[in-house]
Amino acid sequence: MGRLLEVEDLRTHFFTRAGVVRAVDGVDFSVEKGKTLGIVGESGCGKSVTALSIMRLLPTPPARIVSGSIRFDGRELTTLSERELEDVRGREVAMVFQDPMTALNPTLTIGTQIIEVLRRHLGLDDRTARRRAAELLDEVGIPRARERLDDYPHQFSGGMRQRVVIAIAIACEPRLLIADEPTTALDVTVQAQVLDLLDDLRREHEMAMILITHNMGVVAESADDVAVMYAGQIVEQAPAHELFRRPEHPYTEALLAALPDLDDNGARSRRLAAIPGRPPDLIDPPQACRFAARCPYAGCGDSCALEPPALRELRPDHRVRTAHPASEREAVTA
Amino acid sequence: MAAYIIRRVVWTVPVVLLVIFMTFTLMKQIEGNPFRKTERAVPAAVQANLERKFNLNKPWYVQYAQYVKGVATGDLGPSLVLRDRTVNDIVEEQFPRSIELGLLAFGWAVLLGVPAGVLAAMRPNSRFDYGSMLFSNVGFALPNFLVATLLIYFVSVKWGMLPTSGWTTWQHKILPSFTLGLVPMAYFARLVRGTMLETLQQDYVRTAKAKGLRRRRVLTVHVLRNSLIPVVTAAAPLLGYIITGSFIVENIFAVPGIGRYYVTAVSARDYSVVMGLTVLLSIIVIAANLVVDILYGILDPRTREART
Amino acid sequence: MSATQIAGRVAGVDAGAPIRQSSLWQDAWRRYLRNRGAVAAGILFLLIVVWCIVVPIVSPHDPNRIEFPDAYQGPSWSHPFGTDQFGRDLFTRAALGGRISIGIGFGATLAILLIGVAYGAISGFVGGKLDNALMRFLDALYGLPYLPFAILALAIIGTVNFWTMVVALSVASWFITARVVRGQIMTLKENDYVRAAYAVGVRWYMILGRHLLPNTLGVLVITIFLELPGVILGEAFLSFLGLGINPPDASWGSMAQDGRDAYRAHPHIIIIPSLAIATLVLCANFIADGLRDALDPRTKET
Amino acid sequence: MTEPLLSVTDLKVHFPIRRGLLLDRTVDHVKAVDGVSFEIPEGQTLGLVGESGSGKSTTAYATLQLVRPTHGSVRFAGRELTTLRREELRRVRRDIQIVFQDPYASLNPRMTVGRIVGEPLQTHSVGSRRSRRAAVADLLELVGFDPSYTNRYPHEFSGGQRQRIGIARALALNPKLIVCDEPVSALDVSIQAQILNLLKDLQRDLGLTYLFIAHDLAVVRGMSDTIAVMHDGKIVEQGPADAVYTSPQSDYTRALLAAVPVPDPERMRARKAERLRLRPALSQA
Amino acid sequence: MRLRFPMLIAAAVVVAVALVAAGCGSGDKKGAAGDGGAKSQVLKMAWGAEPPSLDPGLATDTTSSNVLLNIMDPLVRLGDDLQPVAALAESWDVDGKVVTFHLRDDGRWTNGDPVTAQDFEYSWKRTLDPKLAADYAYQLYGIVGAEAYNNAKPAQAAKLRDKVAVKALDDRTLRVTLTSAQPWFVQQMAHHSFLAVHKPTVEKHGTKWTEPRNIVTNGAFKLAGWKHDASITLVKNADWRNADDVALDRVEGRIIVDGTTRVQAFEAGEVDALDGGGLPPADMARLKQMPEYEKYPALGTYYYGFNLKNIPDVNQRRAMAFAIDRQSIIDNVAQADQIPATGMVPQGMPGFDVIKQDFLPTSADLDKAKEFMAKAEDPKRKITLFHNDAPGHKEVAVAVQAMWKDIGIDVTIKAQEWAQYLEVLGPPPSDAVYVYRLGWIGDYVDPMNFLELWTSKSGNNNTRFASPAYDRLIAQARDTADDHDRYELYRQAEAMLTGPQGEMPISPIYWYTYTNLERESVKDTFNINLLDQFDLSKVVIKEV
Repeated sequence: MGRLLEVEDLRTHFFTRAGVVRAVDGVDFSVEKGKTLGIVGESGCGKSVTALSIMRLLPTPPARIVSGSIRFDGRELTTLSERELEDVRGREVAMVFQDPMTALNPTLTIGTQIIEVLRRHLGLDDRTARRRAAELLDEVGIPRARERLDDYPHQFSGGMRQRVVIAIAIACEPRLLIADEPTTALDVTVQAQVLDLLDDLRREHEMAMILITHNMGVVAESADDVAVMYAGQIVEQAPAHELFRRPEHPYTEALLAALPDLDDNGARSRRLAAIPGRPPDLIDPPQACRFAARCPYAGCGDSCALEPPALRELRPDHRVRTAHPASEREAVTA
Repeated sequence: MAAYIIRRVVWTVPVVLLVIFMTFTLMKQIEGNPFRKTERAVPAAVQANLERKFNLNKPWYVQYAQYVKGVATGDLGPSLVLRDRTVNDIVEEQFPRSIELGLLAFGWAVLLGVPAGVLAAMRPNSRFDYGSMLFSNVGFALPNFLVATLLIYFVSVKWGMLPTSGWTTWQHKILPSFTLGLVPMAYFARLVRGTMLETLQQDYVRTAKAKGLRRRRVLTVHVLRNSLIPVVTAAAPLLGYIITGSFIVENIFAVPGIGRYYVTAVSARDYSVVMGLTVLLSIIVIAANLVVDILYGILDPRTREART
Repeated sequence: MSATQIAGRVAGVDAGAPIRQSSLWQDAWRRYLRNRGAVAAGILFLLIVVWCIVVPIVSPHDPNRIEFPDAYQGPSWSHPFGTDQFGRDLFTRAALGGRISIGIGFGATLAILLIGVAYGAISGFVGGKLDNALMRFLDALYGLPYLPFAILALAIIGTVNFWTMVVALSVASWFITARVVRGQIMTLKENDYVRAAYAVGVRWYMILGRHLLPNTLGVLVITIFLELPGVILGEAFLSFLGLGINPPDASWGSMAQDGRDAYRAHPHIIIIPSLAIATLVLCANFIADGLRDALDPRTKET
Repeated sequence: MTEPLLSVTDLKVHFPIRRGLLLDRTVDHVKAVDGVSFEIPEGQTLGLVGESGSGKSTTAYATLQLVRPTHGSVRFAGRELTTLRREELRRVRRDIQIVFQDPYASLNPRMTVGRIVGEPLQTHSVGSRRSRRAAVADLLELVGFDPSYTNRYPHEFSGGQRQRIGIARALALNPKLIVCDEPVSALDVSIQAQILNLLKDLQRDLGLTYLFIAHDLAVVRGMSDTIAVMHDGKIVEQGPADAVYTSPQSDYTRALLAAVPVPDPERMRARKAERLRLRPALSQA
Repeated sequence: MRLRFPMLIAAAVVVAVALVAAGCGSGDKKGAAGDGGAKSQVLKMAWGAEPPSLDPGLATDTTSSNVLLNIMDPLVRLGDDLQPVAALAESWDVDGKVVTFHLRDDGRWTNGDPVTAQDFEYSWKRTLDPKLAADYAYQLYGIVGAEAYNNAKPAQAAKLRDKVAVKALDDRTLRVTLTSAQPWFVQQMAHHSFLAVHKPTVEKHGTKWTEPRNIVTNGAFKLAGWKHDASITLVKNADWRNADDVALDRVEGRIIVDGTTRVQAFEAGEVDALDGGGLPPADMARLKQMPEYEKYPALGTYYYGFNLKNIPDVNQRRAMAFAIDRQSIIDNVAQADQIPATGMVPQGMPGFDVIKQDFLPTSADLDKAKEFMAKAEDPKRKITLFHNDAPGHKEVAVAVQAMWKDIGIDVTIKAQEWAQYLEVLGPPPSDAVYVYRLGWIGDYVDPMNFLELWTSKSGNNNTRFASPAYDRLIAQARDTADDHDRYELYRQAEAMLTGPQGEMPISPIYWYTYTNLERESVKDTFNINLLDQFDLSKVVIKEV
């Protein structure tokens, strides 16, 4: 099994008048062929910026990739010209965005919006492209696909629109699909259907997928591997079952603990384990561990309050960026 | 959509009646005798004859009713000052020239203003951006009587490139239409730049880029098309501006259009001409608004259903 | 037990300190200051206003004194802008004209705002059938060219002076402002803080005065500078048509009119007031743009 | 048995669809809320869940009389609210308050925190200006702020902090009932837990009654004594919280529950199977 | 892609340049045609206004009048000395109040019909018809029965029509009976109101008979084209009685209202002559230096009138009249070589030498003015000066304002647009008016036209000056056929206005001149007479 995408020490900064916002500040991960990597984190942690950096879709200025490399199937994406990138986008790597209400051009029929990508990358003629577009709509589960090609986005419900966006994304059978909060704007029942659809499509087309979300449940449902981001960095990365069963980073633990449990019978009488404080300011992040201020284990004079902990591999495939991983803590306290 | 159009068209009737009534009332408030044009006093007999001839001796409501009836049958009445002509004559002969002038001015605005706005938006904060915005701001700010005067002096009198005034050949039409077009040109440039910058931020533009579409297609199909919708919306009020705002331009360039009649007719107390032109302008502006609404519906499908 | 009687915090949760510290106006001001063009325009605008106020007071020249021997002088040290056909100092007269042009400009703009805000606020706030009727009426007037109406208004009033010019220029120009305010009020009405105020039992006029109108302030400030150019140019056009204010007072428009016929021999007489108008309008445009960028919450800080 | 603090019976809110060729006439209605009944005993929480467009928020507004219901009765502390005149309603409003979803739109950006929290007191002329100022300080302290922040403006605060300000405002008049309309759905998980805890603490200490509206089923469960599930303007299932979650009666509730992703890959697998089984029910609903 | 939009702009620029270049080429051609046009005998001229009507009965303004007098043949034209010269009438007899015109036999309408005395009878009665409601019907009021008919109720109109004392005795004899002697009546025939219209044409086409496609005329030129507000084209009428003496083949007239634009068109070589409608005063200093500049004396007086109710003291009025520096106003403000006016009757008027007063100074006499001011009882020191907002008046007002300041009078200037202005002036004038400005251009060549304004019943007397003695003088003059006797009466009347003992209800400022721009090629033959008329049949385009 080969690595389709390798991201190394990616740093994307925003150069604003207020200062340099280190939105993504040293991110490493890789995606294997046909697998799903879930990137999870709270708002402002840099997960979307990471995705847009891979696609090189961030507005420059103010954003700039200051260092790091993004290799897709051996090709370095960070140095490609805009024209070369245009051949990668939509063809090799495709993207699904968060808000299906705004991701489609309101003044063009969805047929046009699917056909244009087919014609662009596959060079299909109009008729073939139209037939293929209908097939795609059918594939993502839109009934009466052929007739609906001439409809405008506003004539679709939110869930249906997200299916259209997905149809566009998979139109050229890309090898990597980046889904940036694809279900956040959707109702929970629709979310389930869209996630199932993405999963089916990934399997069918043997795509790899990066699933970006703030919802732990969504990652748990769909991802093979999970990376937890905090303040522009990956703080923990592991296979999904491993991460949820044995979270190591205090932040991951706290996040899971703060979630109300759907199946908890005594929940009414219990308080949730809230995480005190707020994430740090990314213009001037602390020198030390970025979670230290909120971390219950960071003691005074502790090394992690002074220098940043490195991302280290605790177990095979389980990496964590903290001085106090759960397994080591238990050993000490127990 | 069809129902919406019918509804709007039918609604113009009370609106036009209102405009007629307002203008009628306003005109009645103005002091002055339309029949005294020179120092020479008008003898009472002559005055009485004139008032009888033009029905000014009747009560105001009779005059109003007659006028409305006239408008309904397409008769805007006789001019009180230009004795050989009716308001219909004036409109039929002069109005097309004003429309032509207005459309040419609009043409300049679109031809130069829109590309300037587009280019400025594509390279925001570049020198070109600053330059074109400065140019359009200056074009907006300079009073057009100065522009007209300077253009005539340099282009016509000094360099002899174009005729000074008049409206016969296409050469005559360049300077007046350009002068009149400056303000809408500036307006378009600024508007297009603004909407385009906004459109560039839209999610669907990012989607289009993520699809790997060529930059050209992203800009023309996704950005420009959507950016131009507000331009269409702005066109209707501009039309009103262009047609009436033209009276200084028409005067300076001796364009035999209708704009300058408005001013002269008000000062000459030529009631029927003022009313006729006001009614006409209202209808045009209302019609232009309607056309823009329909165009808007065509360009932006979201609004279509809202208007059934 | 009353909520306020409980001393101390419930469960000891600390909500933390504010994440930033500044008022909205301070923020806007800072954003405005970053816009170099707008700042330059603002300074120039102020300079012009100061010039108009100060110069006639300190000038050695009586702006209305006729000295035919000095007629039609070009710019010089003693007359930086030259003189007009009566030998009057144009540097001083331009400042006087500026007082009137700018005065009429602001006067009419404020009148436009007053009418527009009253009309728009009532329409937007009351809503329903009244809103419908008011908006239909506005539709009738909307897009009607305002200069002809200004001319009609002047003809009806009969005399031309500062105040009648203000009336004439505002009488047909408030439609856009009314629409903008109505739109704002309609949008603001949907905000939860307005619902919250209703839920608390705040009376309608307090909701309008405390929650709705103050939030249109930003838009209104922008509107002032958007309307100002139109009004100033409108005044210039009316003056150019000979409908301006009476001599020996002058506005920039009437000075330009004086200069047009003589432009061949003495171009400075038309160019100076025209440039003054253009500069002021230009400044107002840049200021309006700057204010819009500074006050519009949609503009992200980059 | 004492009367519940709030009882809503057969509540309907219909919005007219007006259109016509020349003049508008009402051709149809959007039945946003269509016959909803529930009651909340004093000191308890009713959780109202449903997907977007199910009529949750309209129910909340109609309960508060921010939207006048088309039909039905809302009885609060023994008084019928739907027939009250404006002035009487103003007095009743002291006892019913609301906390909104969007922490950005719910606070007037031109008012200081002190004025926002103090406005209810001022409106009802509670106490002197001075005592009001003290009360505002106490309220801020109550929700976890240093009272010195009264002169700050809302935009200086984060989303979670703003939500606390909104809660302080709701508490100002010492109400009996607070309608929480999606109070945490705009917040991050870590902040969401803080707010939920605060609401729980306040209920415990002040004896508040909540109508708690949310789309997140897990959040509602942790907050509520009873649960009502809304769908298309109607309540499809209502009962004690644990009962609704452990043995849902309606297919819609079951499908809804199955759709929720949980942060545990093991449990997820079981839910997926359930989800597939229930999908027909959902598309029918 | 990056190139696309710049290219669009470039394209636009290229198009614009091409347009300009093309325009340049044709502009040159035009200039050439203008210079070498001598042989072609086509006159290009600018008219100052759109003629409101080319119906002789309805026309009231100079432009219409000048077009009409070139396409129609009057009974009488005015010679250089303003004496009547035979035109369509070959002779006339004056017998007290009865005037008989004898028409030529070769007068022809452009459709071939002969021009007859009946045409005149019809036309004049038509002008007096209350239903036509002609503004200038009163020009004919000197004829017995004319005023009564014009005043008639519809029921009596037909009866009164027959009582109008104008009668075609045969095809070529027209007899008119006047209400009084009116020695100027024959000269009055040169006014356009007395032109004949072609009855069948008028009756067939109604108000549209003046359109070029309908009109039938009888003058030296035919109306070949009239694009409203744009152009008027006249072509030589080859069938006219005197056609052999007419040099011009065509007159291509453009209507240019704005004075500066007119001058620009002239300077750009687009027109060869202006119509004397006035050059922009502010530009006069420059225009006067041009070789094409030409000026003509006019029968017209520019004056300031006093509202006697507001300025009742004659000494104050005298002071004000003395303080006005007429020469300075002419030199520095009006600038068109006008003549300082010391009386109401303008220089150039027959009898001027008898009538003229030289009490008023041509330059300011401040000492005298202050003397008068000192004698004034309760002088008004804050006064309002009204003027209408046409070009030039404001400047005069500003100058006078400064001059009166020297004798301690503060003047507020009020400008009003014309229609309103006339309402304010009355008569009687509004109480707001202290001083107003007006001008008077003669309709016919007799001082009566200027002096009867100040009779107490005159509709043009806006001063509240009312003197029975003055009224008697004017009435007497009206019946005095002998020129010398009449001039003496006029002298007395003028003295009552502006003489040393005069009431000074007005302060004349200057007597008008007509200024014009004419190319060298027509400068000798294009002439404007005292009544602002020009005769195109005399114009010849020479080579220069």
